[in-house]
Amino acid sequence: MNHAPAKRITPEDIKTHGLSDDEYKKVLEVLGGREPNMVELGIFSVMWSEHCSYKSSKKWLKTLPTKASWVICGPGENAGVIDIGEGLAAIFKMESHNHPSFIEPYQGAATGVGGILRDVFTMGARPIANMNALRFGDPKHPKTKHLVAGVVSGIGGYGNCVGVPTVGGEVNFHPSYNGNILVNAMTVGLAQKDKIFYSAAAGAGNPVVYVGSKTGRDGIHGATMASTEFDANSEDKRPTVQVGDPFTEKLLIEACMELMATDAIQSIQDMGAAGLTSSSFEMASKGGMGVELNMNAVPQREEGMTPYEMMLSESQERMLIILKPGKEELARKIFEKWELDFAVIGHLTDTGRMVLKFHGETVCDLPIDPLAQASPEYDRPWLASTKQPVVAAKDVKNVPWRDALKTLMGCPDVASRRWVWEQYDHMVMMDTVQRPGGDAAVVRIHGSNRALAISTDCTPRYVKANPFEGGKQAVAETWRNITAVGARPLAITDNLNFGNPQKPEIMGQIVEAIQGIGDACVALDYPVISGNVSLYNETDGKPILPTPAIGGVGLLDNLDQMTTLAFKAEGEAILLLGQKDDAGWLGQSLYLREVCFEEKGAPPPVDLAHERKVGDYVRGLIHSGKITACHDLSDGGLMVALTEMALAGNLGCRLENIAAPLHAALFGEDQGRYIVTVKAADAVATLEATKAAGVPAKQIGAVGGSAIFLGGESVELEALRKLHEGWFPAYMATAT
Amino acid sequence: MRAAVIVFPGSNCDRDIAVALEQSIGKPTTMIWHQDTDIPSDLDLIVVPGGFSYGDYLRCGAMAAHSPVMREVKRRAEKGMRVLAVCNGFQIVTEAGLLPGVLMRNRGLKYVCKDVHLRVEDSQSAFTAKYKVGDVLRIPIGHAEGNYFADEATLKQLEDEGRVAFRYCTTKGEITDDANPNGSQRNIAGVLNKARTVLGMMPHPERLADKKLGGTDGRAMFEALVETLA
Amino acid sequence: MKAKVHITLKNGVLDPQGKAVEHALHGLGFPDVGGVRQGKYIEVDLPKQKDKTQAKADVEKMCKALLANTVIENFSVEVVD
Amino acid sequence: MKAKVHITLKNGVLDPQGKAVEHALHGLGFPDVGGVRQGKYIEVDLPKQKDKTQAKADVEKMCKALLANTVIENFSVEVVD
Ligand SMILES: Nc1ncnc2c1ncn2[C@@H]1O[C@H](COP(=O)(O)OP(=O)(O)O)[C@@H](O)[C@H]1O
Ligand SMILES: [Mg+2]
Repeated sequence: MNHAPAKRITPEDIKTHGLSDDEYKKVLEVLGGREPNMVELGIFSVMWSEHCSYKSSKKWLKTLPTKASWVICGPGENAGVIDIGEGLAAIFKMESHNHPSFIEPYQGAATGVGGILRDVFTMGARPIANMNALRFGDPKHPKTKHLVAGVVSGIGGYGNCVGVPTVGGEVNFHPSYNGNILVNAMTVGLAQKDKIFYSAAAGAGNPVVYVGSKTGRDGIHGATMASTEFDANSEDKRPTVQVGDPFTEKLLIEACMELMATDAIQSIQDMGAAGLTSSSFEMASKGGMGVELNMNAVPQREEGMTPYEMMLSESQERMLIILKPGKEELARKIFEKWELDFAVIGHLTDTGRMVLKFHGETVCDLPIDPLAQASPEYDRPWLASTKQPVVAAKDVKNVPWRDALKTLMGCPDVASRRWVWEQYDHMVMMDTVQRPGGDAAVVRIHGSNRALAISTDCTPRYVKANPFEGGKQAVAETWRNITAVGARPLAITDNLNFGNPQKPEIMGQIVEAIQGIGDACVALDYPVISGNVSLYNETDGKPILPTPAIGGVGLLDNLDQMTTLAFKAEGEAILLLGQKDDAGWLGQSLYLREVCFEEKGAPPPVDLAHERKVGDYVRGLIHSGKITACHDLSDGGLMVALTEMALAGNLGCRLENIAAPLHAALFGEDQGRYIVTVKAADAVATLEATKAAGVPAKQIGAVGGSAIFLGGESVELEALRKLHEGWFPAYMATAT
Repeated sequence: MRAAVIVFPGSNCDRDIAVALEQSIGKPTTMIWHQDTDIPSDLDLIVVPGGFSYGDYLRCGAMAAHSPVMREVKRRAEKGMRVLAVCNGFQIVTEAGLLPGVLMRNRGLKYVCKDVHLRVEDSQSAFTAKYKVGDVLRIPIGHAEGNYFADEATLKQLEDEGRVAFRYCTTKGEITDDANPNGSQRNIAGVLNKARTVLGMMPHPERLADKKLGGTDGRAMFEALVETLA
Repeated sequence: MKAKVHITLKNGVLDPQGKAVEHALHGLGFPDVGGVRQGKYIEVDLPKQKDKTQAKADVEKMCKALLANTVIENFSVEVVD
Repeated sequence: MKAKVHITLKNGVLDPQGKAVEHALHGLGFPDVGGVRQGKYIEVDLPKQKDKTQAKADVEKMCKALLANTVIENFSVEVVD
């Protein structure tokens, strides 16, 4: 073969491929001193990018708890898998598409949804629910509206067409995302427990099959783009954005499901970021195999494509499959029925090398294991974060509660997200038992009386103020949301969005947040089964708020034991459970930010033992059938939660027995708390039993009327509804 | 009653409507892949389901309307077989000329998924026999192109012949502009053909035919079909 | 040979997209825009066709069969080399 | 004055619509169709504008601001009386 590179690699090439000088030295070592050619350099750059290699985060990710008796497959595969009983498994993962969505919001977000769907159905699961966790800049920033409009319609455009309901998510606004929005998409799928497909290739000689869409010049170098900071010139990187084709994705799902029902597949993987390179490389690497591909056989959309372009293309809606011997024709028929491209592009070898041929010539010959082994892993220096002082309630302005409540209900971070979710088909598949707007989304397991509960959460302002507590809080909030509908939280996926890890203070955020997440997972018996890391979320040196988004999944064994947050009936007693003392934590609260215009202080600490005790108790109460409504307390504290319950049930409430000072009691964001309602006649017994179980409880009022009443004052629900429902549509009305 | 659901590439409510039908019929419906043109001869009902046939590219429903299977559906429909066309199905049958009018982009330009209220305007068809004129139903929509448009003459004919099956209305049954989710002319949500054997509607009756999903107003449509066509 | 197809809405047919675009343009500081109509522009490649008249006739057939909805749309076909 | 705007996808950008239409045309008995690209055609009325050059410049601004997505689309503007 001819190893002589057609073109010598220049320092400029090394730089544009995102490799450091040290990394390039390693490249030469792996190659035994030989210089790579451009195809090979491209492959190194992709495989060693932050996106594919996790080189800055790996050391810390390894510390996360990933095991439990119900975990079938933890991190490392395309998605994580848990056992949910009755022979079924739930498969899920969350992934970011931040940079592409900033450059082209519609297509960036759409292809983000497409990518995460493929990660899930490649394992044999039919996707049953999508979620989306979004962070945008200041609503007043000139770009924000355009980005919100584009991202939301892109997520809808893709998910609606594919026919998977988008059942929930979250939206935050903060100036730190002005130049760097976050678009994190999560998919949950269902599979037969004994029919899960993995990606490790096996069997020398087995055919390597390419299915789906043709390869074009889309997104070449997207993976390296996702691993570098933005600067003023980022707009020039535009041509790398891919266009999604949800119609083809829908066909691809159906075709793959049909093939999976046969016994033809040895292993399978989607072509995600860095397409053909990472899929073929990872499959071979995991199985300890070699692979030889004929680049001429790759279905191509454009003329004159080079192997370099084909290997680095990020064209969407493509999968790589290793078939069992002799199954080519069976598989070909299925893909042709669905009018998708199908091509045998190579075979597995036992050489342990990745060999690419083009017009009969070898254009790449890399040793797979050494390349993977030498993949950089950094122990980047990090700085412990500075602890913020605790903010005393007496030092915070005590604004009349009615004014504060009105401000909060209509503020960008609390206002109803109806404008968003109405653009998503959240009902297709006819199993959405709890639609968006509640605590966790509840999606029935088709044909049964069981359901999955799903929630995504993160409070970035807490994480910024204290990454460790913030990491714990993000996990705890999903756990609480899942608990609040009556489900048993089982496992999480995470999407760690941070700035530049080469800055020690950012690396410190990463390290501490991961420690917090890990501690919470251990305490709540709630392992991490999949995840994704997105670093370098900075613009002109300014980082985003650290945003480790968590997606949690739980199980409702009996849908008849589910509850919702809406107030149900006049006269029912309102109980506050889990309030440890009467302090009322205002540091980093929305009250402080939205009403007093201050972002400061330590965030509310999460007492994990307390969290667990209260949550387990509340879940038991829900299952006992005594609870008529349940809602966890989060952003905006007690008063915002009560208002949400009132608006959902279109019933007001009369409050009493609220501690002083009022602003701290009503708007403090202490963790580990729930509001429940019970029939008036059950109130005393429930309170006593709760206290006897060691869970703090008190009655704070009763459901009734058409307003929120407190201390001789009241606010009409209709006024609150206008504020809550009004902000988003009014804001977006002037969007272009 | 024997029912079948057509499946186009990109259909995605095919299973949903089959589930709703089976609840009422008590036996499985046949799924017909768009390329299988020999439709069983003893069918009483064909459903053209919702979704994004052919990706909704070009115009919603256009490519499906011109597929071979639709020629057969049209032939059967002309002979009186019932056709229920929901959402994308409605777009397909209008493109195919089985029903008049077109479904244009929503006036708000956005996809809208939510419950809406429908006033029943007809109870004289196999689809609507279990409703009373004036009933207000809560049924979900999920579409970006549901804005019903027809020329004045067509609208007049539809009205004169009582072929408007449903109109978008308020919870109290008033036909107002605010209750119109997509800009449809005269708040039209569903129309019948002259023989009242083909119903096209944008809202999804199958999506609220199960108590667990929060409502059952759609169920009477499937029950009416079973009773009428039994 | 290549055909350029323009598909436009017939007069009198409501154009919600055009309306919305017009509105948005006003909001973006173009108050003088008097009206916007949105149509489609489709290019059809006919690599094997050598005869212009035939090409035009074929593409007109495609328009009637699929590309345009003649209930609400007009089409025009222009063939170029 | 009236502007005719053509908006087309940049070269190399995937055109799923065009691809699907091409496929459908094959199925409808037009096997010789070699490729289809779908774009937009927009007519903008400028009743008050008297100056052609100014009209063109204005509409080009509108394209950049709203009508076209310059990340993936090209546009061309022609002004007629
Ligand atoms: N991007 C989104 N897509 C769909 N639903 C959303 C989105 N953002 C928020 N929601 C829904 O709005 C409701 C309120 O969200 P949030 O305030 O984040 O809830 P919580 O405080 O309980 O975590 C939830 O039901 C959530 O799923
Ligand atoms: Mg909640």
